[in-house]
Formats: sequence, structure tokens, C-alpha cells
Amino acid sequence: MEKRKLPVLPVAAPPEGSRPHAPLGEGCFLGEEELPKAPALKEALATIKNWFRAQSLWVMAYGTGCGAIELRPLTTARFDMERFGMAMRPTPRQSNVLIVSGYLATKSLKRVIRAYEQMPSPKWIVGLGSCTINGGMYWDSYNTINRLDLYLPVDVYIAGCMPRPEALIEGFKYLMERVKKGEANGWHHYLENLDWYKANQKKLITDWNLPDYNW
Amino acid sequence: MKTIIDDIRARFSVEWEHEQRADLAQIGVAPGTVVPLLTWMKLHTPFVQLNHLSVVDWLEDGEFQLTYLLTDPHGHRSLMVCTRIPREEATMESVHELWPQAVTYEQEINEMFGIHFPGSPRQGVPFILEGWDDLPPMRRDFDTVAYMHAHHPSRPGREHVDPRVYVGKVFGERGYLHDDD
Amino acid sequence: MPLLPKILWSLVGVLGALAYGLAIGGIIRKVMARIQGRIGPPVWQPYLDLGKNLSLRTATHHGVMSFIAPIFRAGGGIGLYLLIPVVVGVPALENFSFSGDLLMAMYFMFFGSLGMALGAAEAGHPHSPIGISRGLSQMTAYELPFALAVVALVAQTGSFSIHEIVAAQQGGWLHWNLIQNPLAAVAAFLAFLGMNMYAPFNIVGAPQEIPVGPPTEFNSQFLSLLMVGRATFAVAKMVLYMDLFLGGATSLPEAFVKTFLIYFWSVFVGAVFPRFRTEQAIRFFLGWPTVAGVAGVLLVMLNR
Amino acid sequence: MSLKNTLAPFSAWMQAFSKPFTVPDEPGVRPGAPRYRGWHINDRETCIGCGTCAEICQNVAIDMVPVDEPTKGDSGLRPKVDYGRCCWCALCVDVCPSGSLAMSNEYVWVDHDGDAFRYTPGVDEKPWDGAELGWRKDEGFDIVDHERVPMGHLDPEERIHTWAEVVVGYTEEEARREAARCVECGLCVAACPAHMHIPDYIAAIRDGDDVRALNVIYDNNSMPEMCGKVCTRRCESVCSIGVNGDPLAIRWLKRYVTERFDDLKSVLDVDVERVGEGRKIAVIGGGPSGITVAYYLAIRGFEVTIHEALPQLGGATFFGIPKYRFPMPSLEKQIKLLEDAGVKIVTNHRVEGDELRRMLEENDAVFIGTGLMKPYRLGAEGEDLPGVVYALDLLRDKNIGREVEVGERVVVVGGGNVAIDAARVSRRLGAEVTIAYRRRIVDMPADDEEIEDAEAEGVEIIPQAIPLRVERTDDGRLDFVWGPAEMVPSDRGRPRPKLIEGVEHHMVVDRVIVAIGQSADHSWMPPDIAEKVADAKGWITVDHNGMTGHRGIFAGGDLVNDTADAISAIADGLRAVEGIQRFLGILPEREETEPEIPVITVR
Amino acid sequence: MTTTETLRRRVQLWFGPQHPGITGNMSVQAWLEGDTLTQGITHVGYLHRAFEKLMERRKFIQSFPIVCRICVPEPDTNEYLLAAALEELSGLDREVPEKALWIRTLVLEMSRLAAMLQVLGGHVGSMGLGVVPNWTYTLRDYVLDRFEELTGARVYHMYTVFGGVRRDLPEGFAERMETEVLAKIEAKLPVIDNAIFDSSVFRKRAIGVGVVPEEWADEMGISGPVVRAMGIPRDTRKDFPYLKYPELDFEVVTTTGSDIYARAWIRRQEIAQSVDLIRQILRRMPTEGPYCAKLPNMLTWTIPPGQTYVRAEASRGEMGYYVVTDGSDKMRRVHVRGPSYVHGVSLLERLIPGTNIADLSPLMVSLQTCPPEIER
Repeated sequence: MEKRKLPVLPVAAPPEGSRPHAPLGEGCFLGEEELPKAPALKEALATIKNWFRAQSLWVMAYGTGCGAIELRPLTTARFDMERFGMAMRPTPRQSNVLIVSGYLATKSLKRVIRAYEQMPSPKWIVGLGSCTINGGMYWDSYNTINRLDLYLPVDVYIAGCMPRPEALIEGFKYLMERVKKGEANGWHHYLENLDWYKANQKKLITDWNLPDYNW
Repeated sequence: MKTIIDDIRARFSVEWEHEQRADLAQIGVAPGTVVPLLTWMKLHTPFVQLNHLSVVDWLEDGEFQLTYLLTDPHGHRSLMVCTRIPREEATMESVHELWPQAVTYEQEINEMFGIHFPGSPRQGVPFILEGWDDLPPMRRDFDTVAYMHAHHPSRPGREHVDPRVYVGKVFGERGYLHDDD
Repeated sequence: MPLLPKILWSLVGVLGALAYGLAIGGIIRKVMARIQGRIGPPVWQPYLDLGKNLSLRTATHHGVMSFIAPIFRAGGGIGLYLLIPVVVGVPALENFSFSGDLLMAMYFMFFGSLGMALGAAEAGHPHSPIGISRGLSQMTAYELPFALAVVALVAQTGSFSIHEIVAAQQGGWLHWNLIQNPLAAVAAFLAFLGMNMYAPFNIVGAPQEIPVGPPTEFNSQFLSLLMVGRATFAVAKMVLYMDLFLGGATSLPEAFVKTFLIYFWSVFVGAVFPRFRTEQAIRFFLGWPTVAGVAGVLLVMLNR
Repeated sequence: MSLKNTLAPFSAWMQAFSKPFTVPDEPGVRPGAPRYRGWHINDRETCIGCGTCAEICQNVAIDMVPVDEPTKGDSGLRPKVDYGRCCWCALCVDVCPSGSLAMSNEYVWVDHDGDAFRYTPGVDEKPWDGAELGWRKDEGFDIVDHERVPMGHLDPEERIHTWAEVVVGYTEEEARREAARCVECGLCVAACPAHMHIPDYIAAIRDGDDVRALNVIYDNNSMPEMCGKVCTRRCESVCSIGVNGDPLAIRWLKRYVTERFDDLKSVLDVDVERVGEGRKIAVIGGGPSGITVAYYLAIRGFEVTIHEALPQLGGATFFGIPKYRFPMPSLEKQIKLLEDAGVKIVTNHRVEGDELRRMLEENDAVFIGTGLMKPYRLGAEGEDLPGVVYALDLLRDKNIGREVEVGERVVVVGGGNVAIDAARVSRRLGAEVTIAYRRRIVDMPADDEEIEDAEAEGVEIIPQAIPLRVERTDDGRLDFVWGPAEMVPSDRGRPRPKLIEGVEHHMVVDRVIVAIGQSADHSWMPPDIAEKVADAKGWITVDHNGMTGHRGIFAGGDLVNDTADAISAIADGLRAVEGIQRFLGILPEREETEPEIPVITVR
Repeated sequence: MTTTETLRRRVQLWFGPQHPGITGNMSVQAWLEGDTLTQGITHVGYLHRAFEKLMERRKFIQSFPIVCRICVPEPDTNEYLLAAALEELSGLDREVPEKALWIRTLVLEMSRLAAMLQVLGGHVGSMGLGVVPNWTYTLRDYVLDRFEELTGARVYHMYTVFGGVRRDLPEGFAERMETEVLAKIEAKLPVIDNAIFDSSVFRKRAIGVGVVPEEWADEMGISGPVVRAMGIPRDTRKDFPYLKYPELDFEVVTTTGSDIYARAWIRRQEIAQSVDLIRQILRRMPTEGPYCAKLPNMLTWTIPPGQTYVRAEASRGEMGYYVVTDGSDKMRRVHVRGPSYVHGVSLLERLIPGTNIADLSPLMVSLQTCPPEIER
């Protein structure tokens, strides 16, 4: 079997002017443009919406990696995340938060991308554990990605291997904070730079057989 | 343990044997002997259980070692049957008709080492990997770090200074038996 | 009461029912959390969920029918509610009760599920039709004891009017149908377990099997509409049960207490049992509840 | 569906009336366990920058980054942890040779920026700095080997009756085992005056490749066998394993390798251009620095002649070091290597008068490595009495084979290696020996091992003893009079001895051996040259090329450095090897720029 | 009925990987006829991290942090087995101190306890009862608290290494274990019994469902609670004694029925057994002495060539490590043979035909399928 020479994947910077963690500005195509014309009212409405969104984060029940084991104590009695208004939803259609619980095998990445795109906007990704930041334990594995943010926009990282449930709670509180302030706009970044994300995804997933966006 | 190896020796040619522990013996046989030996063992000895089937890549020797671990579930002892097959165009007889679970082992080995088991179902069906187009990854000549660098970029900005080299440079470590270039 | 104020009062009533339905959902979540040893969400959490779902952006398109389904669902809940008098004697809270309202109510109870069936089927996810078929099968099963119980009451009272059934139960708790016709009550309250879809009869949503059944593909505003439907539908059912078996209510507080107890009955059972398989659930309703229903009817027949 | 089975589950409702299990949502309610593995903390001062943490990290999570100025014993690098890689296994903490790295019991760190999760513990300020609790190194668990493979010694009782080598030397198995203790941090390279490639040859020994090890050793040390036996081993004093344990036996390992080969020339793989063809170099003084210059220049084609006053090359290593430490065959092997390299050796020839001037004319450069030959005087009354001798004379006479006699009882004044040598030699000559030293035993400049060995051999050491005078007794012996001293703080750092007035001790001895140091003797040089080479006090200063104030005259060894050890002399020799080539225009002049820091960026 | 018609009547359904009823990140591709599954294929690889490959390029000590990741709920079995295999091959096994053996036994039993609590909750959780999983996860968390105290980490302990363990038992550990964990578990067990084994709905769902025929046990190498639920007293702790288990007093729990109920019952009994074993261990553990043998420099350590297979009883069944060394400082090959490899693929695929769609999740839980163990 001949070993195929593979080109080194260059890490392109996201396109100019994109701000992954900035508040949404005027005129962004997926902002609140359908709302009333008056800016003050528009802003007030956005604030109210963000307030609601932050109070009721529904998490997609998808244990993508080993970090999922700490999600169980979080959902059950000892750490009870429901007291923060968070609940597990078994379907991506009704979820707002996707927890990537650690490393992602390329096979999983494909499913995660699909699940993520099916979630209704605005949606957020929490990268759980070292593996999502820079590969973690499995940095030299041929089958796990090293940086999640090349493929999906990450709103909050929680460092740890694995992070304790308390750290997860802190992470979610931080996410709520950012959602309330309207700063967690990874979903928007994803849509604005879809080409870049798609190119990265397709470079890795050679047998790409998904539609370009799974509405 | 000795008796069973003597029994095997009486019927098959055994290349080597080694008693690792009181409950674990290892024998080496030729590839052609494996399936008759395992069949005989399953039918006529208490070693009826195939615990696992594993491959060791002896890249330097150009050989794969296949290890069948048989267990006597009632006598509480195990026998490791090892055989070596050439790495090139590696093919091995399947044992899936003796043990149904061998299908999974053979499917995985086929995927991860590229050893073909003619007749075994699910050969060539991806088990663990998806869309894989490189060498079978568990082979020793597959370099996972190179693959990682090519496919999974790391977060930039890391700079490591190796103390050994750094100290040498800073303090002017030099050699005099060889010219620098 | 003139029509216009009646409509306005009814609207207020619907909103009230929605608010109450959501609140009771929150309380039940809290109670469920406590039995599980948790603190649980704030009681107002369902309001936040509803608000959140309204603030989301819809990103799916499965066809017109699937858009209409939540409307059917909400319509079924609201419609049922509007037919049932909440507090007898207070015209503002008597809604559009009329002489044959019980028949109409029995029909409306199906309405939402049927609408859901149409829409969910078009959503395309295999979990939806499986959930729908499970839901309809179970519904058919629990309708039997429930219908028998209603028949018994109708025969006993001699009227299809909820108003009259309530009126017949006035004069102390001993006059309630719960006491007057215990067999029918047993049939109806066992059927209520299935109706309210708590364990062991939560086979429609069954997250470990077909997550989450019919609403799998519905999100954001559609989901909020479904939530509205579910909340009002629950209130309507409770009010109906209260009217039929607990002698209705003469004041709002009384209505709250009685409806809560009715709702709590299903939670009381649901909190501690695993879920039935579909055919086990159906067998259950066709077993003792149906026998009790038949016996209830017979009891009335013999008493005449 | 029995009634019991229907009702029993309802008992679960009892839980609804008890306190929930949920941990309250308040900060600090559940701190990490006392040995929790949280974020790293590092003591910047204790850390020596050895990089062992980075070495053992299987996730390549630790980068060593330059933080402080590199010094001997501290690379100045500090670990920077990438929490996108860390798996909190704490192997870095358990392996940390200095014990500076630890983990706090803090565990919460969330951020929206993926690039934020890196910091240098102890340098970048973090809330958990100075955390009391967390994973710490534990005494019972070591993943580096802190115990040296013991070296065999002759029994003290036995060795005072023989001149055989005291140290037995490692067997092959012992050497491999000892070499395997190395963590290859390279701090020793900084401390070694010659900057030998220590981790490299230790790794070669560990791998069983002794030929490679020998080549690595000879790469910048032409007298390694001597070093392997008598080196002052500054390397071991900074060894990272030695911070909390026994340092690696670097010297013994070198000794092991060099002893394995008899014919060095056939083993050494010399690969240099013969750039010095046709050029002549004169080396005055056949000590370590001279030998180094001669060897490395000779393999480059230079025509080198060594002029030595004594009958044998080796300088202080020949005449100063007793043979039970450095036997003759070892030295002869080194000299043979020189001869094989084509060095001309002129022994028994003391350069005097105008000979140096003539040499300067005949040669392209002259290297002076004559060492310190003039002993310091005791400065006490009775010093010139017969029976008061200088240690160097004693050792020299013994080493070149003269008959030496010390009598029955000897006192040695001084605390350096020479003093110990003189004491141990006297012991072997059959005397009872006492060492009188001005300061405490811990202050003695001699090697600890040497002191121990001497004590084991029955040498008595009197610390804080200041010699007052020597008197002749009636029966022809000597009365050594000394006074006790107390240690008083001094402004120069280490405490200074101060004589306690009025107390006198007497000791009747046959010999008083003075070993309190030596100075240089420039009387053999023509005065005009000596003026340029040395200053008024006799000190020689050299530039970065090893060249003295006189053009074409290079110097090295004890003459120019005050460390008085062989390895520094070798380092001086190496400097002169380069310096001479630069002087002759063979090598380009060194650029005075910052050394380029080798950086591995992709990790 | 022709084949085409059969196919037309079958619905293909993917269970997972994103599915709350699946045990971990794996999936079952199933075909349905009505409510009944006619065929199922296990798909794994969503968690493939190539442990075995990575260990081939890590030094021995560096492999310890990585092996524990192979099974998330029960990492210690992996650590112990790797240590045992390498100790056997290097000859270090004779030097492991007595105390280390006791602590290792303790850690293995604690991890079994934690894992079994988790699965016991999962048994009913997969059937839609939320109360018991909440409790058992809490109880498991109490065990994790003690793990944290002992090992410094909650989930991935990285505690057992060759030569012994990494740290000593903390002061007062035994008392805290008793009051904060064992007593609480024992207090809760009767109520859990009521909610599971005395629950008519659970009995209906579990009895007679997912029956594994006894004749499969020997040839397929079925182990753990699955085989003990058939009435076969097979337990690695007894059959291939290791550590201090031969000195402990316990009987292999068996029952008959070989269905989901029987397997849940076995786990329930083994929780009690574990509690008892932990008490025995803590009572008999020596208080003095080293907890780790003197180790050589781990950065350069080499092990002579050899191969071995070691096994231990995890909560799921027999876990085995096949380790080959070649004289270098790294392993030539390590093959992890987890019980799920057989349970989760061959056995599950053989059990699926005829199973009700609602029973797939309980079935997988009762087999305790652990996907990382299959694909590693």
C-alpha cells in the first residue's frame, strides 16, 4: 500500500474584519433586523431576548467524548444544573447549547457539525476540557482534532481534564453572562464565515457527504 | 499446562513454547497450523474460548505476529498461540466459523493493520475509521505525528527552548574533533 | 352575558389558564426535583423557557402541514378549555359551556393529537411518526375507560351538559361523583395517568427510545406554541375532571386546589415508576380500568 | 402485578421530605481535595530550569521559556504550561528534581478565548499562586532515581598499605544503571569549564554505545581519563538530580568509558580539516592545558612541540596527584595519543633565558601553561627549619620516584586537595597524620569525598587551628604550635577565623607539611616579555582568545585562572586552540553578538 | 412474502450517536418491523483516539495517564492492568510493597462500586425512571469524593503506577469512607430496591427480556454480571486471583434468568459485596510501610522483551491487557481487550433481532456497553 503524500493544512486566519466575540453591530444580516426600526426599541428588545435566552439554556444531550461523564453528575442531584434553568434536550432542534465534551474523533466531528447546524440560532458551543483547546492528551492522535475552533465557533472554553462539575457550572454561568450581554455570537461568526469553516471541515473530512448547511 | 502443550506437540509441530505464568503458556506455530490447531482445541480440549485476537507488527523483521488467546473457562488457564506471517500482502485464514465474535476482531485487524482474512464477513467494511485513505494506522510505518501535523493543526504561539541545547549555546559549548559543517 | 364581554372574559380565561398551566408545570418540576434529591429549577422556569423559545430563530422548513400542527395542538387545548365551565356560577368563568359540551369536549381531546399527527408526519424524522403512532394507540386505549366513565356519569345525571353534571354534585363532598360512582372514577383517574403522559405512560416522548417523539423537529416559536397547547390542554383536562368528579368549583381558589390535586395524582404515580412498553400500556388500559369503567356503567344501570 | 410491587416504589417519595443532595451554589463550598491536581504553581527561585517536566510530559504541554539570566546551575528557563494540552497527571510535579513545581487545588478556569489558556507558573501572576493545598511531591514516590549506584572502594585498612587505585570503577552493568539515572537536562554542560557534552555521552553509555561515548568525550577534552578519576566535577554540583538526591556520578561514568579502551587512536573518529599544515606551535609546560592545545592543534595539522621540565608530561596531574588516584598507565595512554597525533615532546627541558624569544621567532605562536610552582610560605616562625616541607615537593618527589621519608608523625597545614593528598600519601608512607586547617571542615576547599576518604584512612583533621610557630624539640623532632580560632562573620561572605589569644596547643611531629597554595613563577621568561605577559603581582590576564598582552603568546591553566583544577586548564587550552587559529587567520574573528537561542516553535 | 416486500416494511433507524438512550458515543443501526427490531449493527469509532498507537510512542510512565481514559467510568482497572503487565515483564512485580497491593485492591473495588452504582441507575434510567439515577449518581459522587481525596482527581485518577501507587492513604480515610460513603449507600439501598426490584413496571419490563443463552457463555467469552446472571459463577477475582482478593472473604454472586432483571439484580448484590469488601480491605490494610517500590529513572527505563496477558474483573466483566515489549523504553504493542468488545458488538448484534425498540436502551445498559473500550 503506497502512502499518500498529504499536503500540510495551512491554518488560514478568519477573514478580515470578523470579530468572533464581539457584540453584533448594525446591519449584520442575521441580527435583529426584522425588529422595529427605532434603535432604542430594537436594543431594548434585543436585551429582553438575550435575558430570556440566558435564563433557559437547553443543552443538547450528546456526549461526544469523555467529558460527558461529568455531565451526568451535573444533570443529576449532586450538582443539579436545572436550578440554573438548564435542561438536557435530546434533539438538536430544541437545543441551544452544544457541549463538545472533549476530543472529537473525525467521525464524531462530522456528526457534531451536522447536529450543530440543525440547532436553531442563536446557539452556543461550550468546549469542555483541554482537548477542545489544543488537542489535550490526544494531540498526536491521527483521529482526533486538535483545535475545535477551526471547525466550529466556540463560545466558552472550560479548561480541565476533565473539568469538575463546579468548573462546568462556572463555565455555564460565564456563558449566561455573555449571552445576556450579547457577546456570545459564535453562531453569527459561523454564518458570516461559513466558507472558511466549511473549507476547514472539508479538508479534514475527506468523505464529505453532507449538504453544505443542514437547515 | 504442560500436559496440554504435550498433547499439542503430539499432533502439531510447535516452533517454540514458553511458560509465562502458571496459568499462561505461549506457543509459536507456523501460520498453516493455526486453524487446524484451534479447531482441534475448540473441539477436543477445554480451551473453548477465544479471548482475543491481536496483531503485533514486527516491522524490522517484515512480519506480523498474530496472537490468539485461548482460555479454558473452567480450568482457569490460558494459552497464547502465536504465529508470524509476512507483512507484504498479509493474509490469514479466518476463524470466524469457530467463534462468531472473531468476525469483529478480524474486521478490526483488517482495518487497522491491513491483514486480509478471506471468507470472513465484513472484511473491508469500515469499523472504526471513516473515510480513511492512508496506511492502516496501526502499522508501525504509519507515522501518527506526521499525520497529525498534516491534518490537525495545533494552536500556534508555542515556543519551546530545549534546556540542553540552550545551555550549550549560551555557554559556548563546542566540539573539536569534528568541523562544524 | 352579552357575547362581547364573554369573548373578552374568555380570552382572559385562556391567558389565565396558560399562566396557570405553566406555573403548575414549574411546581411539578420542582416537586419532581425534590423527590430526586435535587433543588430543581425556579418555579417560573416554564415562563422563561417559553420566552426563550419565542426569542429563537426558526431555521427549519418541513412543509405547510408541519407549520400548522402546533396551531392544531394549541387550538385543541384552547378549544377544550373554552368549552368547559371553570367556576360554575361565575358567568365570566363559565366559558362557552352549553348543553352538549361534554360531547364536544370528548371530541376536542382528540383534536390536538390528530393535528400533531398530521404535522409531525410531514416533519420527516422517523421518531415523529413512531411517537405519533404510539400516542394515538395509547390514546385509543385510555379513551375507552374514560369514555365508559363519562357514559356512566351521563347516564347517572341524564345530561351531556357539564354544567348539569356539576350542579348534580353540589351539596357537600359526599355528593361528588368520586364517591357517588367510585368505579367510574377509578376508570377515569387511571385513564388520566395515560392522558397526562407521566410515567409509566410517557411512551410518546420516551427520550431513551424515540427522542422526543412527535415534536422532535419542532423548535423555537413552534415549540412555544406546543408548550402553550400543552399547558392549556392540561388545565382544561384538570378542569374537566374537576367538573366531572370533584363537584366542580365555586370559587377560583377551590378550582386551583382541586385541579392541582388532580394533576398531582399523575405526578405522584409518575415520579416513581419506569415507563411501560407501548403494548404493555395498551394492555393496562384495556385491563382493570376498562373493567372498572364497565362496572361503573353497570352500577348506574342497576341503580336506576 | 402484586400489590406489594405496586406500592413499594412509592417509598421513594420519602426523599422529597429530606434535604436535597445538591451542593449549594456558593463559592468555596467544595474546594479541591488537599492533594487535588489543579493549576500549576512554581517557585521561580527554586526552579533550576532543567526542563525535566517538559521532558516527561507526554502531551508536550510544557514549554521552557527564557525568563531569567542563565547561570551555572540554572538555565534561566521556566516551564510554561499549555492547558490546551495538559492532562493533570502531575508527572511533572513528581519528576521535578528541584521540587519547585507543584499543583494548587484550584480548578476553575473559563474563558471565551482559546489562546488564553497558557501561563508560566510562578512568573505570570495567578490567583492560585501560593495555594496552600494541592498536589505536592511526596517522599515515598520517585520516578527519577535519586540513589547513586555505589562505587566500590578499597577497604581503608587495606589501602593505606598500597599505592593501588582506591576507587574500583564501575562494571558495565553498574555504569549502564548509573547512566540511566540521567534526565539529560544539560545543566552540567554550563557548569563544566570545558562545556563537555555530558548528557550526550551519558546517553551513549546508557545505550551501550561506548565508542560513541568516547568520541563525544574526546570531542572537547583531551585528558578525560584523568578527569574521570580526579576531576573536581563542578558538573555534579549542579546536577538537577543532585538537588534532592545523589548527583549523577558523571566522573565515574567518564572514567568507565575511558578505561575501556586502550588504543585511543583507533577508536576516535577525527574528522577535521588539516588547516594548520606547515605552521609551528610551541607549548611550554606539559600540563593539562598544554596537552589540550597540543592535541587539538596537532590533529589539525599544526606542528606542535611540548617543552616540559619534568621527565614526564602531565604537569600537576603527573607530579601533584598521587598514583592511588591517578595511576601512571592512564597518563601514559594519554601521552601515547599525543604522540600518535604527531606532537613532538621534549621532556626534562626547562625553558630559560632567551629561549622564549627564540621560540617566538621560530613558531607561529607560543602557548604557556607552566602552572603555579612556587608554594606560598606559611608565614610562621620556624618555617625554615629542616623537617618543614612543602606538599608539592613531597608529592613531586614521590611521583617521580625519589625516596621519600616522613617519619612517624606528620602534621599537614592546609585544607585543599593538595593538603589531603599530602596527608594520604604520608599515611601510606606509614605516618600518623593530622591536618590542621584554619576554618571549619565544611569550608575546606578539598573535595568532600577526598576528606571522607582521608578520615577513613585514619587522618585526623583539626579544624579552626591556626599555626603559630614551629620549634625544634630536644630530641630532634618538631614542636608544631597552634592556636584555636573562632569563626567571626566577615564582610566578604564566608566567616573568617579569628585567633583566640592566649591559648596554645603543642604537637610533636616529625614533619610539618605546608600545603596552603602556590603562586606563579615567571623567572624563566626574559624580563621584557614577562612584563607584557604578567602584571606586577605575577597574574596573567588573557583576552577572549586566550592571548596574553604579548602578541603571539597564549596562556592557560592555573596561570590564568584561580580555580586550580585540571578541567579549567583544559578549558583554557580549548580557548587557546580556537584563539590561536583566529590569531593565525584560520578561523574568522568571533562576532560579539548575542548567542542565537535555538527555539523549537512547532509543538 | 418476497424480499422486496420485507424490505419495504422495514424502517431503518439509527440509535445514536446523538441519542440519550445510547450508552456513550456510539450508534446502533437498526431495522424495525413495527415495534420490533429485526437486525442491528453496532457502529463504533466515534471515540477512537488510537490509544494503542499512542502508547507505542510513549514511555512506560507516560502511558499511565493515557490508559485510564480507555474506560471513563472505571479507569483504575486499566491503570492496574498496565502496571501489572509491565511489572510482570520487568520483574518488578516481586518488589511491589504489601501496602501498595492493598491500596490497589481498594482502588479497584471503589471503582467497581462507582461504576456499578452508575449502571444500576442506568438500568431504570433507560426505562424512564429519573429518581433512582439521581440517587445512584449522587452515591457514586460520594465515592468520587473519596477518590479525589485519595488520588487527587475525581474521574481520571492516574494513581496506580508500576511499583505501587502514587500516594499514601490520607489520615482518617477509612473513617470518612465509612461515614460518608458506605453508610450512605447502605442507607439508600433498600429504597432503591423498592423502586427497582419491587417495582411492578420494572419487573414487567425486565424479566424475560434480553435473555442471553447459556451456551454462548463459554465460546464467546462472556464475562461479568452478564455471565453471572446465567448462574455461572465466573469471576476473574476468584478464577485468576490477583492482588489481595484471595485473602478477602467474598462469594461470587450468581442468579438465574439471564435477563435484564437478573443482571440488574447481580449488580445490586455486587454493590453490597463491594461495600463489604471495601470494609474488609480498610480493616486489614497495613498502616505502616512504603506504598511504592523504588523505581528506576522513568525517563530512560527499559523492559526486556516479552509478552504477557493479564486480566482483572471490571464491573463490566473481564478486562485484559496484552502487552508486548521489545527491550526498548516503549511498548511494542499493547492490546486492550475489554468485555464490551464482545458484549457490545457480537453479543448485542445477536440479541437485537426480536427485541422491542423500547428495550434496546435497557439491553445495552444491562450489557454495560462501553464504546471507548471497543474502539480504544
